[in-house]
Amino acid sequence: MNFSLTEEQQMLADSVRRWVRDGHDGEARRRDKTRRPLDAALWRQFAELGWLALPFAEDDGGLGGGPVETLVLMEELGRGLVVAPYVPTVVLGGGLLRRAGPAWRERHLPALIEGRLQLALALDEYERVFAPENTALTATAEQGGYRLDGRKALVLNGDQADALLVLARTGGVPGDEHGLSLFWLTPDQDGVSLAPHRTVDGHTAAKLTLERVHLPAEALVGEPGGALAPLRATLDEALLALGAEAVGALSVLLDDTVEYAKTRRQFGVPIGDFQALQHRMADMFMALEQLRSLLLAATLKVAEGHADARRAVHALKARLGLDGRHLAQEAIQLHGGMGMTDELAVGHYFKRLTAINGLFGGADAHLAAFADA
Amino acid sequence: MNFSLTEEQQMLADSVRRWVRDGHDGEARRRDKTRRPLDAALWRQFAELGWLALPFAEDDGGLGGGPVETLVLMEELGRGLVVAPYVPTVVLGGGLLRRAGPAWRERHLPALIEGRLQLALALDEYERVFAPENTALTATAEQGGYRLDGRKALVLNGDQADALLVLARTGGVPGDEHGLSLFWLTPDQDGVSLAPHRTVDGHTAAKLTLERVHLPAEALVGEPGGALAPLRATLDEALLALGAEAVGALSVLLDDTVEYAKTRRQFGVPIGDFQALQHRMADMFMALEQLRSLLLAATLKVAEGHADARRAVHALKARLGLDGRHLAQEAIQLHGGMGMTDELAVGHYFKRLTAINGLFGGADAHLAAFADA
Amino acid sequence: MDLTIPDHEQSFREEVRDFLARAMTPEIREAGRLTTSVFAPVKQAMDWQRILHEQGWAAPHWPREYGGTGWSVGQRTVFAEELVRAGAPPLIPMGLQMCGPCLIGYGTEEQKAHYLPRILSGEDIWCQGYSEPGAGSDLASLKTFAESDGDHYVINGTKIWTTYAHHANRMFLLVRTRRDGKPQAGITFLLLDMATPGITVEPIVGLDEVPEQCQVFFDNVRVPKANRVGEENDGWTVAKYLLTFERGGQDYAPGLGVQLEQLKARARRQATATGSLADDPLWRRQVADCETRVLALSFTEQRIKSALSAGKDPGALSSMTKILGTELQQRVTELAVDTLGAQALLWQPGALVPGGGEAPLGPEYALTTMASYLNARACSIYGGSNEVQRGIIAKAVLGL
Amino acid sequence: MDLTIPDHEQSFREEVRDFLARAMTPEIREAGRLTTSVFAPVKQAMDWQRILHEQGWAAPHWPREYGGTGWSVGQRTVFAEELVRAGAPPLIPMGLQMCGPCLIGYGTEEQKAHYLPRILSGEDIWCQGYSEPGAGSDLASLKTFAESDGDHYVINGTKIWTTYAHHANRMFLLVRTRRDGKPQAGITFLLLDMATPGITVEPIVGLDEVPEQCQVFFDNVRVPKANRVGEENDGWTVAKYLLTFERGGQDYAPGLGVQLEQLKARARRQATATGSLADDPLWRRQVADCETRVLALSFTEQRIKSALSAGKDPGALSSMTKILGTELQQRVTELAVDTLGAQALLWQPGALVPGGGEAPLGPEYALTTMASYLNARACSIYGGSNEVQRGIIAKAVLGL
Repeated sequence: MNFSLTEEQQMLADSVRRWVRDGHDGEARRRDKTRRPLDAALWRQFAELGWLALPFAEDDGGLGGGPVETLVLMEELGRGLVVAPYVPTVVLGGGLLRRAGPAWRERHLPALIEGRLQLALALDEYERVFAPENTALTATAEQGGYRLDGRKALVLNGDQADALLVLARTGGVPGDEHGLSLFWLTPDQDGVSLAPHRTVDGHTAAKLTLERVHLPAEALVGEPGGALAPLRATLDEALLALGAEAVGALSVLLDDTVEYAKTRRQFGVPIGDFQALQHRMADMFMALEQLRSLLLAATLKVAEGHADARRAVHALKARLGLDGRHLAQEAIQLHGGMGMTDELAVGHYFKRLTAINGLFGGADAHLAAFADA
Repeated sequence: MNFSLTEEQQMLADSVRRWVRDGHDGEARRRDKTRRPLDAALWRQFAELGWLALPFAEDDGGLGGGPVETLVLMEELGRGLVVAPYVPTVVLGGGLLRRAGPAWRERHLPALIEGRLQLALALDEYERVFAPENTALTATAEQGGYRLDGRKALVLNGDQADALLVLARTGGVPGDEHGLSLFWLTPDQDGVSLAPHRTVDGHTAAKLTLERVHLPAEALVGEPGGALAPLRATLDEALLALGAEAVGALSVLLDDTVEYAKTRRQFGVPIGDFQALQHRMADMFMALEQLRSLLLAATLKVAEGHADARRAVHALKARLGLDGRHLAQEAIQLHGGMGMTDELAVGHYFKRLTAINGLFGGADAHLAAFADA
Repeated sequence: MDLTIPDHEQSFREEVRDFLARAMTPEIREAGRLTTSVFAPVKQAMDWQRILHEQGWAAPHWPREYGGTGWSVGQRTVFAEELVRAGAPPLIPMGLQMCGPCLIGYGTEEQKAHYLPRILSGEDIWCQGYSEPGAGSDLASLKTFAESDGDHYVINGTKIWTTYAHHANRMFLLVRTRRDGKPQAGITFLLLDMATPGITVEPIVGLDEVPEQCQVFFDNVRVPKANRVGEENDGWTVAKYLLTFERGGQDYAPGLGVQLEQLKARARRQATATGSLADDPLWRRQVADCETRVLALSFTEQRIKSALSAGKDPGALSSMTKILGTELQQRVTELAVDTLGAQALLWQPGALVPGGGEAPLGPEYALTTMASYLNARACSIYGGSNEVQRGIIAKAVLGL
Repeated sequence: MDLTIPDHEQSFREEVRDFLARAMTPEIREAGRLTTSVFAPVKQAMDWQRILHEQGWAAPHWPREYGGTGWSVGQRTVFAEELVRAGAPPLIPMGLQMCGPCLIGYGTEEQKAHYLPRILSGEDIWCQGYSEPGAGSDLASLKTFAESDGDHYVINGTKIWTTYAHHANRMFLLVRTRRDGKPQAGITFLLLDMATPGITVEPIVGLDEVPEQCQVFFDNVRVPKANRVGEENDGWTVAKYLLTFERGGQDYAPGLGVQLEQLKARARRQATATGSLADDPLWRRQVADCETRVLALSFTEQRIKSALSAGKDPGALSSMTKILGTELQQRVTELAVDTLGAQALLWQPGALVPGGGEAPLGPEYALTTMASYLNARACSIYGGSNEVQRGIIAKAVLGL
């Protein structure tokens, strides 16, 4: 066992950190009240720096990185509170394309890697608890293709995606693991409407409504009825990426809180002198270290294909929802009134963590999945 | 609404408290290393003081008290850590007899009230999760009566009971609410064997083994197959009594801890000066007050027959298992090494609470029942 | 001991219920649904206060001579419960709950005659000038100074976390009038007109992007000495009275109960593969955990009121209900976020403005859920942080 | 980064497993099953140590020249894990884990030559004289005084929480040799023979009714100065080394993992109406909560060892694993009690004595469950209370 970064990985970490520091930290982003959905210049830099190529095979024009490289990138982006659709486009969209066969890869990965293709995955449905197998939206087979009807909620990056991957039922009923298929959809198609909106963390998403959307058979991504396996593998990678981002964000929350406690004075002393707060900050530190351990465990197990890899991913997401959330709440509490303001960074990190915890199943769902795995 | 004791109830409280202080407090009991299963003199006093008559109707020779009177008695006994089989004999045994029809009451209540009859309820079974409807032990109908076979675990007071009430299946399978019947059994009957043992809290119990025990039809207590309703009502009363005892015990744990924190010095000051410990003791105080509120809520609702009474009983038992347990653990922790010794009272209160939490279903089971009620 | 509800309280409950059904306009109801803070949108809250005032019910807890209702403790509880159940927006407390009782207790006859009717009618909107950048939990260390100048004070300094200062036309505040001695000893309680020259109000945007709080700057602000409540340097007495009130004056359990009922209704609409989230044992456990705690708190609040009715002083127990109520409020809003999953992330602050006209892109409750969760993070900080309250319990109750 | 296990560690694991299967006698296995503390029954623990010593495996972490194995960090982890999995009783740590390393680090050649072989072989049984009635968490305030008298010290005072003092023939202890200056500065580290005149040992009965701890009284106990380890007044250096070791020297995760597996097996035997407790979603959630925490701790322990292998000092991180490990241990034993319900209340201390001959009135694990739970309450107190450890993290790691 070995927990050191390779020289290349260390260089990646340093370069992301430098880039963040040079004008892309959350503080800068936070003050940009225009809240543009996508910063085109920023995305161009992502492409130029090679980050969009990171997880793709060299044969596909990528850099051949894996979960560890994504971890390195995402943790630094999390630390910088960088708002960018990396997970929707590269991790989710790219992950599904990677698993969809050579034709899909050849057709779309070059554009994605060059920063010319934005993607979104339409997964969540209104009034349905998150779980891919709980999908109800129907894709009815018809002459030469499929007809899609239904709604999807909170399609991350859906407002600016050039194409959407839509999970739909070509068979079975909600709860069935079979009968799930993925479709490639562009927003300009008849019957597609997208209502863009912000999310609590300053990212953007869309409500997707499909009314009699006719798709050719070629719009089917991967095997008909066989979407679940590649989707789950892709979701594992997304959970790792978000986990790394969360650990980066949590480390800032801890640092900021400790720093604040050293300077903020009440009752004549820095509040960091109060033993009750010291113990709580010690708990925050331990929570962060345990989450970092789970992040490493899950990332390395997925990277190396261990049999219990998914179990470790569930553990990571569950504990983020329990201990990561608590850490973030403590960061607000220990900042007092200042923690409640839009002005300090702490609230913005808090909101990003809240969003991450809300995505792709909560703590109890992942604990249950962990127990079943 | 009114939360004051009546004059009579206040007199009862005062008299129990006086009796406990005059030589029956836990400290005295604790030093009595002989750990006699039943102190006959003590039980005689219970009879003389009228406590054994407390919950029975005046027509049955009782004092006509209800759950509130039992609360008053049990809270003080809990505060004194008095070891006596009040719950098995009076609350459980007496409660089932009260509900079994006039013949059973006439035959046995006088002896019970005079202190000449010890009872035990045989409920728990080995390797079966507690729940009356989960009972497996069979009572097979046969010529003129029933044949009982099976084992019961942790029969409280079973080592010294003159008679046992045994819950058995005359029909249905584990999980069914019907088919449960209660039988009156004396330890001298053929095929009955009792292995006495201590319980962790210094009380006693027995393992009961029934091998081809033939009972006459008259041994059936109440309606055949209809034991569940009276049993549940009786268990509610037992949970209230144990809840009151627990609140009494917890109040001592809090008081002792605060007192200890004021006198024990480390790092040059009383440990009660440490803010982290102050906050934890404040939490202990709040937990105790919330448990007291639930005890009052559940007791009054049961006493007045409110529709949501059982729900409140579940709430009480669940929170005792969560917050009461935590309070008791904190009491040990704040006593440091001394809390771990047989010498201080704190450990003995802790063990009694542990036992109460283990009886008749744990916190999760009661939370689930609360949600279903 | 008994839980009996007197007949007259039962019929009173019917009366209140009928009135609320009649009196709450669609606009008031909408404002109630869209309120995600203890502070409702100001316009609708004041409209609602005027409706209640017409009925004579704006300040049930005030003595009858000043416009109160003369209700019993039990009736006041019924009224508060029914307001919560009907989903009415809460009235803004700074005038009715804070300044009013203070004036009744410590004001001069002139002050009472002038201000109390205007508080009741809603003509005046008050804000509370207590905290300062360097004096939050440690309120006694406040520094805003009022220099005596003839029959005026001249105030310099700043106040922070001044809720609705940008909506208020009046402020009650604590200022320092003496620099030596114990920090508590040199504090004076004043009333001022927000239009007085030298006052600058800067709204503070919160996590929920709402400017609910403000910072207020005082630059040689002249306040007549006639606006002093109580004696000079003795404002701490008035302040403490208010703080206790701020903590313990309200019941948390009724509102929490309503929120949990709403949550269960929502969970029944969240489909799983086999039924709904409301059937999920893990979700049910989380709700039962909250409900059992709310039941305990509810009886604690009853016990405290029972003691109040019997003329006893619950004292530091208000610290306990403040801690328990706010931490449960935080937990319930957290569970509400969990119940909606990713749908809670939808962020449309424009759709939360009553009458704002922006249509929500999902169920209305999906919008309020996150805003309530974010806003509720503050309730363990304000009104004396929960850390300070735990310290009070340790000292005042446990004698540590 | 990778999780690769070197081939030689895999084959080493097989070797250890084979050895344990062969070497553990039925008596040793029974003692392992009946151990409800970090301290195993003394006779069987020493028997087991002798068996391991014959194999040369009694002290894998010692340098080879003193009888260690020369194993890598990875091999030592494998060995510790396999001991836990095989259910071996833990060796008594005071000699092998505490005194031995101290002597290796700070002892004279004579001390090493004399004591180390006797520690290894089990000829000597050691106890640790650190805490005093007035010096628990605040160890530096210890008062037991050693007066210089020629080439001897004369000790007066008392030590408490001295595990197994009633079984030990030797003690290492801290005494005060100077009364002025900083409390840490006047402390000296000594070794003594428990047979020295003037020593009285009084066992302390614990919650589990086992006399595991003792109080030891010193009445003019004469100890040769040759028995001093390190310099006079410089014993704190040695003491701190030991404390760090006591906290961080062990891995908690492997044992916790085994306990959780056993718990799942037991839950499968606890019937519910529809199946077993092991199918119950609420029970499964509790286990998953523990298992995810154990997984995190396990990787934390790996990370620390990885740093150790790379020659880095994990420092205050031993405080973290001590807190997390002991609090998880407490939680797992608590869950074990919950899993058995009322059956866990059966109390038969006699049946917990290896070879005692008293038959348990239920499954053997029902007996050990409660005793383990009670005993585990101590683990957040000893070895520097978890409150002290949190303080260390706040100061040493966070700089507060």
